[in-house]
Amino acid sequence: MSYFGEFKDLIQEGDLALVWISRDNIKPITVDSKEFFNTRYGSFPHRDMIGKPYGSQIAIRTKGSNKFAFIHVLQPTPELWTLSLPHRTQIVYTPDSSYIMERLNCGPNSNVIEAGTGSGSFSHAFARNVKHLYSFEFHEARYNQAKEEFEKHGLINIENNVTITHRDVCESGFTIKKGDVTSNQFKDDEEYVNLEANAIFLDLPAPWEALPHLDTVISKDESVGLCCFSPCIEQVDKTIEAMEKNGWINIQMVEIQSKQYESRRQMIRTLDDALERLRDIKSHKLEGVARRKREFENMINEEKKLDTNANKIDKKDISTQTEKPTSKKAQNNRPIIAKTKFNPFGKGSRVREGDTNFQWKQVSKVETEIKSHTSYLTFAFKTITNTRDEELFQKELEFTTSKPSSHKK
Amino acid sequence: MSYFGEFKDLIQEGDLALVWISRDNIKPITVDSKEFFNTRYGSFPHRDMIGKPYGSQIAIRTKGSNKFAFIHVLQPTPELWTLSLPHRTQIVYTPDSSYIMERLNCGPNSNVIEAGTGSGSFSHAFARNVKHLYSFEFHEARYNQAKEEFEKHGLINIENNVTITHRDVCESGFTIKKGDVTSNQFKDDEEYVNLEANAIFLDLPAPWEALPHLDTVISKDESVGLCCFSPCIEQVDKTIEAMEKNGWINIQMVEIQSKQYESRRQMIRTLDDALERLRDIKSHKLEGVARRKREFENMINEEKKLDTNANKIDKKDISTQTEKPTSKKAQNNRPIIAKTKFNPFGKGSRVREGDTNFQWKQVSKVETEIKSHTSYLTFAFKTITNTRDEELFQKELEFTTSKPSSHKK
Amino acid sequence: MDSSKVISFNQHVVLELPSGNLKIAELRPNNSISLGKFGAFYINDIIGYPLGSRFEINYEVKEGEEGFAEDSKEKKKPKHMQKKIPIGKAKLMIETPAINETSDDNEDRSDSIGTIADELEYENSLNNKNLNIKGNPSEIQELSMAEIEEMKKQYANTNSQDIINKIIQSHKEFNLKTKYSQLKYLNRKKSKFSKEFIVHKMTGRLLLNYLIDKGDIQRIMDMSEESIGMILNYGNVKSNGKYLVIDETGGLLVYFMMERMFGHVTENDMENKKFEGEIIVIHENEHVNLDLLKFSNYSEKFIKKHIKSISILDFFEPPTEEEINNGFTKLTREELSKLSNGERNVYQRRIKGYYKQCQIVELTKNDRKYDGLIVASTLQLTQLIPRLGPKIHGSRSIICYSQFKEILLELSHELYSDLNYLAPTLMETRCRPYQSVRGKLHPLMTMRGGGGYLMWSLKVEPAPPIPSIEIEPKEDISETKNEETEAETKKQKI
Amino acid sequence: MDSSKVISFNQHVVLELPSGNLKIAELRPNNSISLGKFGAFYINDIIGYPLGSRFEINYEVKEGEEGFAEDSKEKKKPKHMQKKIPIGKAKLMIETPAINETSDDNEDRSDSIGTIADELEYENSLNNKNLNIKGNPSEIQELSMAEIEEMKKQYANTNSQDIINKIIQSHKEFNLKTKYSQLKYLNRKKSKFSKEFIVHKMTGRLLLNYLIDKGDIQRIMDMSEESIGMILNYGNVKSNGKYLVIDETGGLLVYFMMERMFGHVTENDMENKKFEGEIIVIHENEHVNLDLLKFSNYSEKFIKKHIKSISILDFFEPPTEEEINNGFTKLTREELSKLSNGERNVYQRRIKGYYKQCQIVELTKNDRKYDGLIVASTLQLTQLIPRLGPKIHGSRSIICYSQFKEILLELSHELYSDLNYLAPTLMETRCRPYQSVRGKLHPLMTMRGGGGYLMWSLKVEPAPPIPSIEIEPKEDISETKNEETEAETKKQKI
Repeated sequence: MSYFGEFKDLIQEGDLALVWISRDNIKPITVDSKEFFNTRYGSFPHRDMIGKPYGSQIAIRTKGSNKFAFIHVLQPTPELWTLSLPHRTQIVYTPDSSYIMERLNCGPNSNVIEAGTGSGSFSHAFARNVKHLYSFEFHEARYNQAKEEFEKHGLINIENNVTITHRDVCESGFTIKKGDVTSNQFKDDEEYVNLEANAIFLDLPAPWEALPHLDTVISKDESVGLCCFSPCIEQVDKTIEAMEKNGWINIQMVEIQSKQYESRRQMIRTLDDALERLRDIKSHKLEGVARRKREFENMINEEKKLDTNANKIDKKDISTQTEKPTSKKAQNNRPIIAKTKFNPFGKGSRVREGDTNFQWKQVSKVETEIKSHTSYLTFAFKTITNTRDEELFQKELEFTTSKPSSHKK
Repeated sequence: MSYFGEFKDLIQEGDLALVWISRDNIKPITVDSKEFFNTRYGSFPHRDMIGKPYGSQIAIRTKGSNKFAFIHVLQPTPELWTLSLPHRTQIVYTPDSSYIMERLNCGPNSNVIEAGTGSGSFSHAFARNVKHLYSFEFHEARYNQAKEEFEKHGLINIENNVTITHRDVCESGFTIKKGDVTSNQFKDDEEYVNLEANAIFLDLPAPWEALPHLDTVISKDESVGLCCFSPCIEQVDKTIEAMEKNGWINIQMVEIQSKQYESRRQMIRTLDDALERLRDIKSHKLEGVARRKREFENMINEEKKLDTNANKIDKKDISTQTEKPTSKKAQNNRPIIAKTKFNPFGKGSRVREGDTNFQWKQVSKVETEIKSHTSYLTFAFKTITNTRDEELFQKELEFTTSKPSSHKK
Repeated sequence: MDSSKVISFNQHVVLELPSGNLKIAELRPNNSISLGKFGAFYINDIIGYPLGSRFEINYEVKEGEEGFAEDSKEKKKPKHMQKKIPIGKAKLMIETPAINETSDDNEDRSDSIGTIADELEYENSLNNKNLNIKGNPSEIQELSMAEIEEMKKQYANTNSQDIINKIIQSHKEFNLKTKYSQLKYLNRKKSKFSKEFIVHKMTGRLLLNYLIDKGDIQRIMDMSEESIGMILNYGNVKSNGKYLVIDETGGLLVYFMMERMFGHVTENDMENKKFEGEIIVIHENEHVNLDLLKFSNYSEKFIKKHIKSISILDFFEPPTEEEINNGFTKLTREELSKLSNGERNVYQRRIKGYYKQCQIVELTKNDRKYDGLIVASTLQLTQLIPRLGPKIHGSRSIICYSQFKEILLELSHELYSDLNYLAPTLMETRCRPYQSVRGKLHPLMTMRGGGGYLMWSLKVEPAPPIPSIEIEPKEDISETKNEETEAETKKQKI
Repeated sequence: MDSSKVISFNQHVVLELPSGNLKIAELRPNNSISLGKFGAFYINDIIGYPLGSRFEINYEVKEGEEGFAEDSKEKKKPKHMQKKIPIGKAKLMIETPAINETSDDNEDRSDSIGTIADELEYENSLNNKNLNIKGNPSEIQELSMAEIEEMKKQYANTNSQDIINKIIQSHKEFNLKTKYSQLKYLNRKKSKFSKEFIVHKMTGRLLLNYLIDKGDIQRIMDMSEESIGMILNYGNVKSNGKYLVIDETGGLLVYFMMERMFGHVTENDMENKKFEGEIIVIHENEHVNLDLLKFSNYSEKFIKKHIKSISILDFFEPPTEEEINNGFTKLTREELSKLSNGERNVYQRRIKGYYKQCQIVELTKNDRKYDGLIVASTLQLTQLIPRLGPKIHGSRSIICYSQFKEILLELSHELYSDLNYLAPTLMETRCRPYQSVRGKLHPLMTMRGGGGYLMWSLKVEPAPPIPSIEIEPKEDISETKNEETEAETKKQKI
């Protein structure tokens, strides 16, 4: 079984494994007891992994300090593999690929055509579940890269349910013949491969050019599903046109819109606490204001003592009797207001989300940048045969009615 | 001021009001002390409303019973008006209309063209906020209906910032002349209306036919915004083509996707409770099983007593000594199992969401049917003038530099 | 015949009616199926054609050959009151791709583009400008409802195109509609009078759509096909896995898993192919509810072999082998032969129980770990998942479905603070279907709002406690989740 | 000059740089503005043209006429190290609609449609088939980064088209790209070397985009334009309203409201037009934070007249008139004249405080009710809103914004059980922009995820308690919210 096919328990020498450093940083390794996995925090010796169960966290002391760094060693799956690919690659992401696989009813009965191979991310998902995958790639460098990868991952050589072919399917169709640039191993008497495809995925700039070639390679006696993956709406239009022209029916275009959410917390800040905080500040301030006011009025009063008109102000003095002015030039002597004490929300300090000194409410936040569009998916179906074998039907009828009951129940 | 324009405090005779029966059932009434508002629960006399503040809940005893029915009397707003319209009408819903108004920077400086008027829902929102709205409707029946409604709502006659014209703008453009079928009141010396539009909203099947007519009616000396509202992507394509041809720039198409959520509760059902419930059921069952087992084994034993081979079974009897078999034919006498007592989730009874005998978690649920598409909004901008008045510029420069500082700081 | 490809006897199929509604039927030989107002047909007529074929019911049968079928809707009425549906001959239709069916009815405003409808030869208008908007539809449609009903009654002997032509003739304003409106109108009418139907292969997708049609969406936890697709892929469901599953959808989820793991399994396959995979279904009631599997084409034997069920109580508190052996005595052949029939039945029940108990012991053995945990349950997940987690092997997927995001948010917070779970991720996926008609492309105006949410995480094995030296992991190594960085990790980068 | 239409002196405008970035500038007469690497220009050159005009900086100036502008980015460096930006002449460009700017760079796979690009005359390929995929871009681009940097240094005296031509010549595989790829590539390069800029009118939309560009999205609570649009419409914001507002976005929300209520207000308008509307801003700190209004073109006087602020403490616990009068003594003109400058300043501060206190009393009077409650606050809303509610007049809108749905969910549950609030509604709106290029139409591949959520409700006045007879409202009259139907109403149909 391939490294993707088998459920392995323990990490073993020679395994293809994925090292999880962080969500955005997942790296494939081939386990080799003499090797090290290097990160900027230090080197993780492969021998620390060998013999441990998959999923194990591995710790090392970080370089030049007594701190620790951790990685997880995972067994590859098509989805993890997709996550590990650099983002600039052309990737069919899991929300799209999983929907396409479901809608084309992919399973052990499926013979799938995929064109083009691209980054190979979708190929891995197909390979996991279908009887056979025929992948076509028109770009030579990408073909070689993907073929090498499929071999390394055991899809071609071990699992043996993937065939990759270098081909411009728009020009040359899907038939794989002896002599083609393909991973297929022809037997001596075999001239071409009988694809019998019943599920087709076209990720091509001009799928309408490839459509007419399909009839010769699809399964004749069943309903065959087709999905074209196109970023622009004009491509969809041309695709639908070609589908109709080539006898495909039940055409429907859909978009998959998926989102991821971050689990976050927002501090619970009650109005009551906010009010109490302001009261606290106010009372500190009032002290200062009262002091300034006394100073000011004393100053006025002093001048008024030279005046006759003192009555009017006297009544205001009632509340300001207790303290003495500290200075005549009050405006230059603003009293320092004591730091307030009631600080329910930790203002002024950096509070970490989830700090247990505060109360929090669980909230979800959509990822900062969402993949708002991948491509339009245009589905269609076709059945080539439209007759029945009357002889077979009669035989079946006799057989079925002769049995007391069917195999079910 | 119109019934939409003024903030009214009290419900008064003659007012246009909206009666809220339920979210899907909002009805306009003209308050008339002799009238009644009839529902299937009974009649609400208008005189019960008059003099009460807007927003008041009105109660009546329901027909033929001692129960009560309630309505709320609301002052109309464009948004409530939109909610009150029957769904089959062509409505520009608030998520779209509010975005368009924002993006076209609608406010007291805006002169707006709207074609077509349709249900008039968007017209009300425009009328609330802009200097003047020029609405065009090509369908005569709709024109008359809308004009009547605008008059009734005080938009044409009281607020006087709405003009509606019966017109196929694709054919005849936007200039409103004396003699046209329009709500505009021409002054004696006035031959045509100077629209000076700086914001345009086209909700037409073929906006590209109307576009060439815009240049003559839009404001010349400022940037003018345009939004075309089209359900199909092919219309967008044609619209962009026409915009480019007619010198509109900064073209961008967007979609507004909005959702409403229901506030719901899901019962908190812990694993521990579920386990306890099964234990409870099991213990009741075990009683029964033990009984049946005793019966069965007693039966066997009775037969075995006649046999010699009794040893093997004796050891099993330890746990079944206490009770006596009640019948020989055990299989026909299955004991009735007592109803279990521990029922933490209220199984078997209909539990109402939020029932305080249970614990609940607040959850949100998107509305059952969402408006997944309204229309595509294609925005573009245009400035006709591209010179400056050098004389005015010099005057302005002198004036500005002669002042010690501008009006702003 | 290959029952995975052609319509075969004793198979469950999904019938798509002209109305778009779905019906599940079992194809018993020599029987007939009634489609209610759309007619009835003999099953034998459709056997042997490829699954996915479209048929029309043809009533031009020779005299004396007519049959009648019972209408399931009429079953509640007394026998003599039941309306019998005449049975016609189902004839294969060769598909001519016409206007697509995934359109909705809500956009007259776009009526004047009209790039299709070449097939229409009725007079039409460039737009709907002169259509009476205020009028009641019945005023425009000159045929009264009663007349149409009358036509419907007679329709068994009428060609549906005739009815439609009649209706068009009597529609006062038909010629005022645009071509596109006309086409739509015709499609709408056609769906009422047509006698066409499609025989689809039973698939999870169609079973789901059937349940949605029936309004059973709450029963299946509001799950959408796209969410299920994500469950299958993120759950790494494949033919050789052993999965621990909680399925409160009555078997829908398990059925989807079976399709992915086993495909279509014929009797022949069961003898000749090796099937390894297993689904262990944990349930919170006494008995498992996988009712929907009754619609599947898997044999009881196959289901029994690959789907095992166990209650949460048995799962968490399994009996010991000793208890089981103590609780049951195997009788010898000799003893057995002495039992009466009744006694033998009792014994049979008990022996079945005994094997079930043995299976429980087997499934819950301490060293038995599963290749994935797939949960669609309304039990509180924050308690449930950490208790099931230890049964999952390292590096395997945990995927939970919930109708509500808030439930999974709570769970992801819980798992985030547990070193046994890596990177809990909250996801949502929605499929947005388009009116896929050339010249009139746009998303459907309305669609179902739900579909649920997913939480995906990987089971991992934390590194053993680190010897007694100072531990102070750098903050920027994410996902390290040590106590020291707890506050940091609470701000989850997902 | 009408400053609402043409670029005017002493106005705040938003400059759009070739990179697409935004910059806010005040247009002081006879000054210059530096756009960093894109050059610098004299303000006087752009005055008088319509707002929204595009200019190019032209460096073909006569000798001796060059000036230099300071680059704000260089300010931190010591004076003699600062790179000065030469000032060119800003020349109006007549727009020729070229390729649209709202494209993204992520879809080579669609390269062979190519219905545009007639203007391109470079050799091109039908698809990108032979493009080196593995290679580092720098291998393909023969000009080294150093060379390009060198060119950039000289660019002030180089025509940007020249640079671009040079780059194309040195791009090994340029001819292998499709026309569309070429066009994209050129646009990308152009944005680096172009000296064009657009002078936009200051609007809320652009202020918002400016803040998003700057990465200040958290400061404005992750608000999107579409959410603000909903706030304004559902909040029924219009020129004659008096609104109670909490705005934790530093004034962004208030600025949007002012635009909607008052539009562009010139000095002239202030004298001749009647402005009624008022925004009363409640804040939880000592001082209100409406910093962003500094970018607005409203005068301080106008702002002071129409925007009033009050702390939550003063709002909920206002001083009495008596307290205020007791706390302050108005001096007579005679007394005033005797004060020293310092003393007069102190007195001025105190008199300002006094008026502020009077305003508080005015704003919090018991019978004063507001025309709407508009809240964008991170205070716990379940406590806040019911306490503010009594200040809102019946039938007026309450609209709350939150970055998180869970916060509003809690609030809507709270309001649902309170008879003073009608139909709390939880809403979300998202604008999805498209690459709006003919032949290449599709939604942008990525977009900002946030934008927030809204809760809308109407303030109502419950009917007075009903006389002592049996009350038993029918369950199916929704929204009645009587104690008897509490359990029913908890299942909220929203």
